[in-house]
This record gives sequence, structure tokens and C-alpha cells, in this order.
Amino acid sequence: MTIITPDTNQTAGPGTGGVLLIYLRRDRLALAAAIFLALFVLAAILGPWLVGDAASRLGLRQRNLAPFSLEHSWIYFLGADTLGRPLLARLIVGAQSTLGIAAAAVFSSMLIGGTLGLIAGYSERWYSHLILRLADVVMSFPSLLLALIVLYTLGPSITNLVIVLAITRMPIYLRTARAEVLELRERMFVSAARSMGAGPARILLRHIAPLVLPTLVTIAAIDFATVILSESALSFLGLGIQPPDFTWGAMVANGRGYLSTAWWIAFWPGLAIMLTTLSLNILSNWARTVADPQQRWRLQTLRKAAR
Amino acid sequence: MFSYIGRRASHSILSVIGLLTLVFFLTRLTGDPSALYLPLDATAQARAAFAKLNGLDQPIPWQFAEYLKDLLHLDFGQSLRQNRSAMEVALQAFPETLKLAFVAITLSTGLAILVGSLAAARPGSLFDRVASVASLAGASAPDFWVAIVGILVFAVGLEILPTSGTGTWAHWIMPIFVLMLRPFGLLVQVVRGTMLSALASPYIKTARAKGLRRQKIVFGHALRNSLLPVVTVAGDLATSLVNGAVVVESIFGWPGIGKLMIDSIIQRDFAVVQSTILVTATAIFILNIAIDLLYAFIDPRIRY
Amino acid sequence: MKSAHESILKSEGPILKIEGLTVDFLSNDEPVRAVDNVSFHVNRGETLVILGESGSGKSVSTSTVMDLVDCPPGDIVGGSCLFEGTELSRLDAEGRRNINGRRIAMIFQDPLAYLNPVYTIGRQIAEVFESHDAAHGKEARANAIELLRRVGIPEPESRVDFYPHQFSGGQRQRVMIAMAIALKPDILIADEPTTALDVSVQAQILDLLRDLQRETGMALVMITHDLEVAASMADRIIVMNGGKIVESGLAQEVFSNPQHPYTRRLIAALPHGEAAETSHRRSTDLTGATLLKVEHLTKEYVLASGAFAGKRTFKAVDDVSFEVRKGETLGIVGESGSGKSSVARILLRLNDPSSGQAIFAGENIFEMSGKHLVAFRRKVQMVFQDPYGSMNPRMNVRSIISEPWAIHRDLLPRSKWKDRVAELLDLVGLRPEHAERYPHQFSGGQRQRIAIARALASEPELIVCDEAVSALDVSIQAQVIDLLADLRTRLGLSYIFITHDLPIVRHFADRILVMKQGKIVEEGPTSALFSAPQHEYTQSLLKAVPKPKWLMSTEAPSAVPGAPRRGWTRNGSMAG
Amino acid sequence: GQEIRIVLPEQPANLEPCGTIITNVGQILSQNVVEPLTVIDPKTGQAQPKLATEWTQVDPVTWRLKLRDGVKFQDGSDFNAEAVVFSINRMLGGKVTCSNIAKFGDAKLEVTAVDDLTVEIKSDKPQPILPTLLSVVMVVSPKTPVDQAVNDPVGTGPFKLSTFSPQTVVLDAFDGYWGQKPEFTKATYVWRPESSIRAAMVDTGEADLTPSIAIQDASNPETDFAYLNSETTAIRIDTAQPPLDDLRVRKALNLAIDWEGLAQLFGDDVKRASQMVVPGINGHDDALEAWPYDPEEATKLLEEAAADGVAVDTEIKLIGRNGIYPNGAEAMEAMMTMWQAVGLNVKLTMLDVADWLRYLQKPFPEERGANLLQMMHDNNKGDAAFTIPIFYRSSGNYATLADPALDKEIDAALAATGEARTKSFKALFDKARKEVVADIPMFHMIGYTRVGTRLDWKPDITTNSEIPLANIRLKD
Ligand SMILES: Nc1ncnc2c1ncn2[C@@H]1O[C@H](COP(=O)(O)OP(=O)(O)OP(=O)(O)O)[C@@H](O)[C@H]1O
Ligand SMILES: Nc1ncnc2c1ncn2[C@@H]1O[C@H](COP(=O)(O)OP(=O)(O)OP(=O)(O)O)[C@@H](O)[C@H]1O
Ligand SMILES: [Mg+2]
Ligand SMILES: [Mg+2]
Repeated sequence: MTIITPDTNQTAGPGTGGVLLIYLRRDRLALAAAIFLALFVLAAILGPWLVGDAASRLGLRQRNLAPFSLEHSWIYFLGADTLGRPLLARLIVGAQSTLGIAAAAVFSSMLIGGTLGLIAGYSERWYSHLILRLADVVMSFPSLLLALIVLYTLGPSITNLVIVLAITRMPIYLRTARAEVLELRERMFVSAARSMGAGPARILLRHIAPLVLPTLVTIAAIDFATVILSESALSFLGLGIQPPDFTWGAMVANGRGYLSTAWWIAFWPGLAIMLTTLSLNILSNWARTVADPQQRWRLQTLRKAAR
Repeated sequence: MFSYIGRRASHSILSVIGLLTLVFFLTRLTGDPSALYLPLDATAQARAAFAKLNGLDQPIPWQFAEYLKDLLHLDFGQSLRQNRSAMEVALQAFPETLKLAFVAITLSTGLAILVGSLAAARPGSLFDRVASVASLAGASAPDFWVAIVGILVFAVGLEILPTSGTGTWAHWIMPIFVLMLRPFGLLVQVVRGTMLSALASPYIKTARAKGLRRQKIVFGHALRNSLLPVVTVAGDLATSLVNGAVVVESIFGWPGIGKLMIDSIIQRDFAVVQSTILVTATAIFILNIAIDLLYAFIDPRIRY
Repeated sequence: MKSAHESILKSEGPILKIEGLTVDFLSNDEPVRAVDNVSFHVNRGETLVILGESGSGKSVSTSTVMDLVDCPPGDIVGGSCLFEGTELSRLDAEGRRNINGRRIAMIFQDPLAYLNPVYTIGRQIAEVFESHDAAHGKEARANAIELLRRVGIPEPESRVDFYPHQFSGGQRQRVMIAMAIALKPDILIADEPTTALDVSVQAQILDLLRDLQRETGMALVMITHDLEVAASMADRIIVMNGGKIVESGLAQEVFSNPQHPYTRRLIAALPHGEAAETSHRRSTDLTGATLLKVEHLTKEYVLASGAFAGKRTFKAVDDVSFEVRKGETLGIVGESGSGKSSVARILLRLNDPSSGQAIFAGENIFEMSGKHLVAFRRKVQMVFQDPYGSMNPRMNVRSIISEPWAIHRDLLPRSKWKDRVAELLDLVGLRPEHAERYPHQFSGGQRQRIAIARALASEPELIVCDEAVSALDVSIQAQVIDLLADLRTRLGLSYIFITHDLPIVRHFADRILVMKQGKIVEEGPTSALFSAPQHEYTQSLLKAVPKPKWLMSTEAPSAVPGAPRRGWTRNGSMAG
Repeated sequence: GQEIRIVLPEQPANLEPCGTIITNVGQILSQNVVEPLTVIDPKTGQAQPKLATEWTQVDPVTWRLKLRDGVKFQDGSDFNAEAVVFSINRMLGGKVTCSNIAKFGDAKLEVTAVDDLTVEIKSDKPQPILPTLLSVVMVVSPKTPVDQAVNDPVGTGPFKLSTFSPQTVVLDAFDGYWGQKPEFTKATYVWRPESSIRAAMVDTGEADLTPSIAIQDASNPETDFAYLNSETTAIRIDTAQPPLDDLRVRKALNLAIDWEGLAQLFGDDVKRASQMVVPGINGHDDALEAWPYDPEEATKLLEEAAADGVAVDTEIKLIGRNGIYPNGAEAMEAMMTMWQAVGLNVKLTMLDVADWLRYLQKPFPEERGANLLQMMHDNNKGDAAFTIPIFYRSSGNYATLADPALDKEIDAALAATGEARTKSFKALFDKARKEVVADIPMFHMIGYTRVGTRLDWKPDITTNSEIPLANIRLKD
């Protein structure tokens, strides 16, 4: 009776996945980003099968081969690295370890940091102070030193590498989550939920986390690049991924001495990192819009009334 | 308020002490420095003599007790490498880093707030897209890449800036630019995101109904409400810069604490490691207290 | 009956003229038509009252005048808004800015959400002066203080530096009003400006508005569901229903001779003064066991206005004791800012009391913890004074209403949630498809009803209703009250019913507490209290009756005690 | 006056004159601020006079030196026998960490002033190459503290230290210098780790000269000079660990490398190494041939070994050190790939210095397993005595061998002098290459230095340890 134009009943529309696809199609930049990421993930999965051992085959006589020449096979199209290995093949093969390590590190730091931040922001008990001071300690602990210590006590391994990266990146999520919670917990809907008997866990997860998450995801998307690059910095201690395995970060580091003479060695992996980060961010912006009921219309096909 | 600061300060001092203890014992797990200080072909006796000379032959708890005893006299130990008081070394490097970090963070936060707010004010517009993509590209580019290419272009190619070093204001441009990239990119995204939510709030309608100028609505009302995460992230970025901007410091020959810390870690110059951590940790703890106080200032609903 | 002044102004033609306004809200689904071909005008010095059902498009149509409907997702399908002959939609940003706030000002319906939480109210008011270059700095602040004084905020000099969350609901509403009238606009659009005000403060505010009209020839567009207020203010009335204007005309005519069935229903649904004594919805059985016993409750708020200011405290609740029995409705009325909401929040354990205790079913609420507390919270529910703020903006109505079931798993199996949500929505007069919408997509009254539906969902024993029906038009109000009364009879529910609406408490409450400045000044069964009020404040409350404008001479002050009444006025029992 | 600006790869941690064998300390101080008693002629490897003008071996354990007359320290005190005694005792005193002393091994020296300009040095064991060793003895003013390392050295060189800050070291010309006056009155040292930046600084004129730029940055024949530095790169084979204790496996390791291909990484000028010292060092054998590239032979050797029950498929750790020399990591990757190609199970780990050192020096880590260690040996002191014992004698700090017969041979060689000494060293290198195969010598390395166009100067084998400013002239 209060509605003027009756809402058409929810006829069997597309499912959640379908709706998301429609939303994705509406934002062309996000669509491009998604396709791009999908390609990278595909490369990560199929890469080794796709290029075989081309990525590790030495070609000492075609060191630093310039890109865009078709003299050699297509796989040399992006040029060759300092040992004459085809950059294209290495990009494809490197995708797996790069994306794997970065995703694991970023995701776990966001998860752990975010959770601790939610707790530290919401509760005023002793442990939230403890969490915060621990975060301060982690923040002031040089990551290189941490890496060294882990290296010496636990030995080099991918898991330890991810642990080091995750720990050093954690405080930013923790503190950001906490800052947002400090404000959100004063909102009335939190009081309302409490008055209904919702426990802290439910309030944090159901009411506060959805509002905190977009910011964390934004940070995480950029952190992807940071983590990839710092992974390569750690590999110089012996903690990072070791040859013959490699990551884009290691490729970039490898080419850093050649920026003036063979720019392509560091450029392509750098570009790959950049594009990944960019795509993730564009997608995270898109996801933010999807998740926000007040913004969602931007992705909808607004049906205007006939006039 | 003052009681809060007092409480925080005392907690922080405890944490710093804890941190130093942790660092003391953990660094000793990372190998014996004597091998690093003597030439590779030094004899075992020479190494033993070195260890004895520097007290490295004592059991670690005993070394720690000595360290604490010296701390009481404000003696932070001697640098093995530099033949100087470790604290002197740290304090000499720190201001250089601080200057750099301060300028870079202030500039990037200011710019990011401007750009991010404008982008959020017209989401989906050309400005929004360009600003996002450009800032993100900057943020995810490897910093040394930007630094070296910058030098090759502006110093070697165009000859309008010095390659590196310190001295004139021109020496600041490239280091600051490189340092700003990541904070700027991240902050633009954070500002944009939180501003989008803030701009959809009812109080923005009130502001519009009052006939406020658009800048005032965006930068006064919406911004203030989205400042918490921005301040936090900026603070965290500042922290990571205070901890040292290693790439920039080493490429541009900026005598900062980041490079110093890395060098002393690699060289196992323990006294310097501890002193630098003490200095930076103190700065970081103070910064974090300041940020927490800022929260209450930004949002009156937050009380401690 | 109009003053010469008014007629002169009127001859210049309408200052604001809306023609054929149609507004849709767009989404993936069919557009929601909020306003459908609405035309009205208002002249200088005139008061136009918009009455209408909750959700009928009153707020949206007036917001459109202020250019506050975001397009998209809003969509102005057609229509024009002429202000002094200028088409408003053609103005550029600067032109628009010059009109908003200075020439046309607006008072919003939900004051908490519409005040910026991070700025002191003084600053938010002063901003109006500053943005239109009317005053700056100290002067603007002095003006703000003066405005606060005029809208009846106590201690305005210190309160000017408070933040919105430190005010009571009615005080916030007055802050909104102060902000809107700051520059003495030519048109004031007031969207339910007095819902959170007690009758005496309401009278003061209405006087203020009338004075302004007299002084400056301000045109007033007032949205209200309070027919009494409408009558006391209106020159002309339009009635909206379902997005359309269903009736319009001079106030007296509409009231005395309503044409449209909806209008008739409205006027009929009003709880009549004496009639309330016989046709009331009070409980029949007043001998239930004591459910809640509050003893010596005191609440002091710490006021740390500046970072370095010393601690000051403010006693908002002062030694309050009362009892609620099973199956009874306890009405709490009182001055705006007297601590009613504070009591409610403390009882719900949302704020801690400074001292005192409250025994619920034999247990002290303030000492409960763990399982006991959860069980308590299941049994006691609250409907908040600011419904918008009390709902998570990221949740749709379905999740909001089903939240109690998600919290208390044994209440209802998940498979039944959907049907039960639809059922509850229907009970409060909303439709099942509303379940998929989000809070920001509703009107003020609709949100309030969602809040009530949520409170009912957990099948509580006690519901604390803080101004739960204040934003509802009389017909829906009656429907909701009937629902609540029915539940009380069938399930033995108890209510603490905080309101300013005297006819409603009289109709619904079994016993009444009257609060003033944090203290209970009077307490007693409803009939007794209404027939023989003891305390001076209670008496003044019952006396402050707005009366129809057409019965007043222009010079006469409002609220003359003992003035003649029509059948639909409130306190019939006050005669003589 | 003229100023010269030099950009170094690393900041000198300190300016203790007793640490001049550390590259970046030596490049600033050596010959500029402080001077040694003797200098090594880069071509012959023989000691030449500096502060000592002549020397005689009185008996196998005693040397007598004549000192230069008329030399003053920068603080005004006189250079004399007392100062030399002071300097040597300060080195040996054990109260300051003295890197240079390492060159003396565990020798015990006793120094006495015979007269004002004569000193006598006695040692516990014969020291046939003492004059060569004396090239690391930097003479400092007697006012230098004995028990404390310093950052403000005072010597007899043509420059005196002006400032030492975290950004720069500045030297000013010393008016009272005894020798030929340098053309520059001021020298400024700065440091940038990034080779391309250093090269760019010389390009833009911000600096005049930078030692050791990476090969890929040495792109301008006009300014960039290649010089054989004294470094020899190699892989040490841990002969104590199976399967590396099998000679065939060790030979196979040498044969499996595509040396020509690998050389691409280090530039056209590198010299393939067959032994651990560079030409010009006493004991270097020009005739000794390096291992060829012969993968078939390598495979065959491995097959033979396998047939004899040697577990050739054991995982072998290749331990690299980050930043050890330009393109060092790439070389390791390449070598690993090549070894894998002949069927060896080699795994690379790149470590930081401290961690790597644990594997380099005794005592070795307990459970190190089969390992190959990337290393670089720098002998610029003219004599193979600084090389052979540490690598091949069982007591040697880096040695994985324990062969008493070989130890004896080495001891004899060390005690010999003249022709005999040279011959026995050559024989030892020959044995190391052909019979022992405890290492995989790679290349004698090339350093690249960029020298600004206004300077008239060429780097040589000593550039890695010193840049004597007095030798640098301006082009006219
Ligand atoms: N953003 C929106 N999206 C979709 N529908 C909306 C939106 N805002 C309002 N509506 C709908 O438009 C209609 C008119 O709303 P409006 O706020 O004008 O009602 P109202 O007359 O002010 O009611 P009340 O007295 O309850 O405040 C309502 O049915 C409401 O649900
Ligand atoms: N957080 C706070 N800090 C300081 N003062 C407060 C705070 N909350 C409420 N007050 C003050 O306490 C008094 C009582 O507020 P409360 O909200 O209980 O009033 P109320 O009776 O509900 O009024 P209304 O009818 O206007 O909603 C008011 O004067 C208000 O200004
Ligand atoms: Mg409304
Ligand atoms: Mg209230």
C-alpha cells in the first residue's frame, strides 16, 4: 500500500554468481582486470605445461637478447635474461610461485591482522592492549632481522618465507581494522545488535567486519606488489625462493643492474607485478561497490520508467 | 587524557624494553660476528682474540647483564664496525631519515587526500579512473626501478637534477618522489574508498541543504568522517619510512638509518642494531601514541 | 482570518511552485515510484502542511525541491520546481548553493543521522552563517548560541561545544531547527520537526516558527502526521497517499470536511481525548507479577568537551525508581532531554548506570553476565528513537528482522525465517518485497516499523519502545498500537513506552511516569493522571495544547488555555 | 687548487689504518693518508721501497730495514724508527681489531729500533717474504691511541683527513709531504652501492672516478678501463663428503661446465683460471692448463663412479654468496644448470655473508652434507704463500683436505726462497689441478673502472686495494 509501482516479484532471476557476472560486465575496467587476472592464474596453473623447461634452459650466447625480435622462436619475443633464458617463458612459469607466495602472505596477514584488529578495537580488556603493543613491537622490528632470525632458527623454506612476510605486513591491517572498529562500535546499530543479545563474535563478524573489510582489501591489493618485491629482497639472505625456482620479484631484482643497458629484463616482470596489483585494486574497488548497498546501483542496469 | 598518555607511555616503555631484550637474544642466534670483522684468511687465534676483545666469548645471558648494566649509564655499546659509540651512530643517521620520511609522508598524504577526495566525489569519472590507475601504477612499480630510471632520465639524460647525494633542495626531489609513490598510491585508494561511503551519508545531505560549498562538503564534512583509516594507514606508512627507506637511502646516498640498520644487521654489528632499533622503536611508539590521540580528536565519539 | 501582511505578499504569486513532480528510484528491478505527479505551491508567509501516510512520498518530494535526491539512483521523471519564478533544476551549482540554506532551508526527519557526528553542533550551525558570508568567527558562534537558546536548549553557552551524540533525540531535532532557521530563509521545509518534542517544547518551537513567519514573511512547508500540529499551523493542507496528492485545500475545510477516504480515515483514527478513556487499549488485568523493578537509578555523563578540560559530569538520570508488571504498559512521558532514553539504554545494558539497580525476573540486570545476559536480552527488546542508525546499512531488511533468530538459534528454524519475516512486515504494514531492500531505501516511518518488527521477532517479554511510533501517521499508528496491545493481551508482553504523544499514552499506557530533569516528578495510573495531574509540570504538559490556526486571531499568542476545542483535539478531559 | 671526487661502492665503516686491506678503507687511506713501509710492484709482484728505503735479511728470522729520512707525520711529529716500532706493536698488540695483521698469519714478531732510522724485525719462524708482508704495515703517528681503533688516522701520506661523515670523507693536501706533491689539493669520497649510479655520476661530472663498476655499465671505451684485478673465482669442493670424496666426481664437476659460455657473464677480458692465483704472483704457473668443457667425458666419469658404487645422485648443495662478485648469482644458476645437465643433483642456495662464512671457514657445520662453495680469492700480495696453505694444507682455514703428505710438501715450499720457492709453488698448483682437484678454478677476474675524461690515470691490479691520488694527473 505504500509502494506506488509494485515491485515485480522476484521472478527466478540469475543466481548470486550470475548477478556478480552482470555487475562485472557493467564495469568495463573491472571486467578487463578480471580477465587479466584470470589469464595470470591460468598461466600459474598451466605455465609449466605450456612452456616446458624453456624457462630454465640456458642460452649464454644470447644473453640479454633484446625484445621484439622474431629471429629466434616466439618464446624470445620479450627478450632474454642475463643467462639468455626467454623472459616470456619465465614470466609464465614464475607466475605460479609469485602469485602463490604473495597470495598466501597477503591473505594470512590480512586475516590475522584484521582479526586481531577487530578484537583490539572492540574489546577493552587487557589482551587488546597486549595485541596493540605486540603490533608496535612488530612494527619496530626490522623485517630483515626477523627474516634472518627465522632463517637461522627455522631454516629456509617457502612456508617460513610466507610467515616472515605475513608477520611484517600484519600491523597495518591490525591498526587499520582497529581504527575503524573504534568508530563503528559507537554506532547505534552495534548497540542495537548488542541489545538483541548478539555476542562479540557476531557483532564483530556480522556487523563490523563487513564495514571494515573494504579498507583492508584495498590495502591488501596494493600490498600484493609490496610483498612480491620484498620477497625478492629476502631471497638475497637465502630465505627467499631459491634458484632454479624464481618469482617475478626475483626477476626484477635480477635485472636491476641492467636498467640502463637491458631494460627489458626488469621491465617485463615489473610490468607483470604492476598489472597484477592494478587489476586486483580495480577489482577490489568493484567489489567495494558491489558490497555497498548504497553504491550498488552503479553496477545495475537502471531501468527507467517510460516517460 | 593525561592519565591515558601516562598509561600508554608506561606500556610503551615496557614494550621497548621487551623489544630490546628480544632483539638482544634473537640477534645472537644469527651467527658469530667475528668471522665478518676479520679478513677471510684470519687465523683462529685472531678470531678468538677478537671475540675476547669485544666480549663475545662470554655466555649470552652474561653479555645481556653487561648490556643492561651499561644501559643504566646510558652507554649503548660500541659499534664493532665503526669504532664509535653505537648510539652516536644511530642518532646521527636518524634525523636524515626523519626529514625524508616527514616530507614524503606529509606530501603524499596531502596529495592523496586531495586526489582521493576528488576521485570519490565523482566516482567513475575520467579523473577518478586516471587518478586511480596512475597512482596504483606508481605504488606497485619497484621503487629502485623508478629511482634508477629517474636518475638515468633526469640526471644523466636531461641533466636537470643531480644524480644523488645531499646538499641542495634539488637533491631532495627524486628521493622524495620515489618515497612518495607507494604511500601516495595506497592512500589515494584508502581515501577514495572511505570517502565514497562518507559521501553517501545523510549528513552530507544536510550540508548540501545548508548551501555549503562543494569543497567544504567534500573536504570538511566527508573527509573528517573518513579520516580514521587514512590517518592509520598514513601512520603505518610513516612507520615503515621511519624504519628506513633502504632503497632510496642507498641509491641516492642518503645517510639514513635504514641503510645503517641493514648494514649492521648484515654485519652483525649488534650494538648498532640495538641502538637503531631503540631509536626507531621510540619514534614509532611515540608516533602510535600520537595517532591514537589523533583518533579521539578526529572522532569525538572515541574516548579513552 | 489572514493578516493584511500575508494577503499582500500572497498577491505576488506563489514563492514556490511545484508542478507535476514525479520521482522514481531506479534499480535492476522495476523503478519504485516515490512521488507521482505532485503539484503544489506555497506563498510567502503561508504555511502549507503536507499530511500523508508513512511512505507516501512527502520527504522525497520536498527533498527534490532542495536537490537532495541523488540522481541516479533517483530519477526525476518529470515536473518542475519554480522558486520565485526560476526553474530550480536549471540552476548551476553556485546558484543552487546560494538558494540552499539561505533562501530555502530544510529540517530533516531523522536528526541524528543528519547531523555530522564529528563536529560540535555549534560549528555545524555557525557553518551556515559562514558559508553564506552572513557572519564569521566569534560572531557566528554567538549567533549559534543565540539560536540554541531560542530553540530551548539548556545552557547553550556550554552546549554549543557538544557533539550530536551528547544530545537527546528532541534536543537534536531542535539543533536541526536552529540550523535551518539560522539565516531566516524565505522558505522553510520542515519534515516532521516536532516528533521528538514534548508538548510544551513543541509549543515553544511552533511559536518560534510563527514568529519567524510574522517577522520575515517566511513560507513554511511542514510535513507532519500530527493532526493537531497541522491544524495549529496550516493555512492550507495537502494530503498525500501512495505518492499522489489525494486532497488539498484550506486547512479548515480539509479538517472539517474531508473528502478523500484516506483523509477521513486519518481524522477518524485520531485517539479522541475523552473517548480514549472508554475506547482505550489499556490492559484489563493490572495485577501481574512484578517483572522489572528499578531502584535508585542514577546516570551521570562525563563531559570532557575539550581535550584538556577538566572532567565535568552531568546528571541525566537522578534517583529513578519504578516497577513494571507483567502484561502492563508503563508510559514514560516528560520533557525533552529529561533522561527517558538514558533510562531505556541503561536498562538494556547499553550504558552503565552510575548507581542503582534493576531487578528483572529476580536478577539484577547490571550484574548479569554470560548466559544470563544473553537470556535477558532475548526477553527484553528495544525500539530505538533513531531507527535509521539502529540498522546496519549493509544488511537488508530480511537480515535485519531475522537477526534475533540468528542470535538465538532455538527461536525459529531457519526454514521458517522467510515466511515469518513476511508475516512481521505485514503486521507493521509493510510488504513482503520490502524484505530485499536496504534501510536507506525507506521512509522515516517505514524504518520505524522495521524496527518494531525486529523487536517483535524475538518474542520478548518486555519491549522498551523509545518514540516507537512518532514518525507514523495516525492510521498506521493505530494499527501498530492495536498490534502491540493485542500481543500484550495474548502473550502477556509488557511495554515501557516512551513518548511525547499524550493521546497515545493515554490510549495505550496503564500507568504513566512523568520525568523532568532526570527525576520522576509524578507517577500514577493513566486515568488518574490525566484527570487530576498533581505536579505543576504535568499540568503544564496537559495544558499546552496546540489549537487550530483558524480559531486564533493573528495577534493572539498560541496555546490559550481553555480555548474552544473541536472533537478531534487531544485532551478532552482538560475542559474546565 | 684542484679537487678530485671519487665515488666508492661502499661506505667505509671506519678509517682505522690497520684495516687498509679492507677494500674501501684501503682505497681511501692507503698511500694517501697513511703509507706502508713497502709497496708491491704490480707487474713483478716484488716489494719496492716506500717508507723503508732498503732492507736486508740478517738471518732467516731477522730483517733489518732502513727508513726514509726527512719524513713528517701530518700532526707534525717525526717519522723515525720509534714510530715504526710503535705502529707495528700497535698492530700486534691485540687491543685494536687489526685486519691487516691477518696477512702475517700466526707469526710472532719482535721489533726494535736500532737507531733513529733503522729497525730490526725478528720473527719466531723464517719469514722469507717479510718485505712483501710489510706492504700492509701502515705507519701511524705515535700519538695514535694504542688501545683503541681510530677514525682519524694520522700518517705520512700526501693527504690528511679533513672530515669523515656518513656522507663523505674529505682529504686535504698535506703541505709537509716528503714526496712529489699531488696535483690535487682536495679529495672527496662519496659512496653509492648501485653501479649504474656510480657510472652515471662520472658521466655527469659529479665524480671523477669510480672503481669497480659492473661489466654491463662499462659501455664507454673512452672512460671505462678494464684491468685484471687480483681476484680469482672458484668453487670449493668439499672433498670430505661423499660423493665428492671421489676424484672422478670432482673431475666431472670441472668438465661439465661450458666455460666459454660462462665467461660471457664476466666480459671478454676475463682470463680462464687453472689455479687460485693470478699471473704475476710468485708461484703462478702460466703453463698450467685449465679444465676444458667436455660433458661427454664428465658423464663417462660419473658413470664409472656410479658403477663403482659411488652415490653420484646424492643431492649436492651449491652454496653461493649474494653479492660476492658481479653476476655471481647468475654464474651459480648457470653452473647448477650445467651440472644438472650431466646428471648431477645440484641444488643452489644463495646465502648472506655471515651464513656463507660458516661453510667457508673451519669449523664447518656438522651436517653440511655434500657441498660446493662459491668463493673468490684475492691475492695481491705477490706470493702464493697467501694462497696455498689456506686452501690445501690440512690446517688451512678453508681446506677440506687432510693429506699429511701434501702438508709436508706445502711446509717445505713455504720455507723455501727464490727459484726453489717458485718451483715448489708451481708444483703444488699442478698437483692441485690434476691430482687433488679440491676446487674448480673459474676465472681471473676483470675489474672495470670509470675514469672521468679530465683525468689521466689508468687502473691496475692494485686498484682494488688502493687508489694513490698522487699518481693521478689531470689531462692538459
Ligand atoms: N533510496 C530509495 N530507494 C528506493 N525507494 C525509496 C528510496 N527512498 C525512499 N524510497 C521510497 O519512496 C517512498 C516515499 O518515501 P518518503 O521518504 O518520501 O516517505 P514519507 O512520506 O516521507 O514517509 P514517512 O512519513 O514515513 O517519512 C517510500 O515508499 C520509500 O520506501
Ligand atoms: N553521551 C552523552 N553525553 C553527555 N550528555 C548526554 C549524553 N547523552 C545524553 N546526554 C544528556 O542527557 C540528557 C538526557 O538525555 P536523554 O537522551 O535520556 O533524553 P530524553 O529524555 O530521551 O529526551 P528526548 O525526549 O529529547 O529524546 C540530555 O540533556 C542530554 O543532553
Ligand atoms: Mg519522511
Ligand atoms: Mg530520547
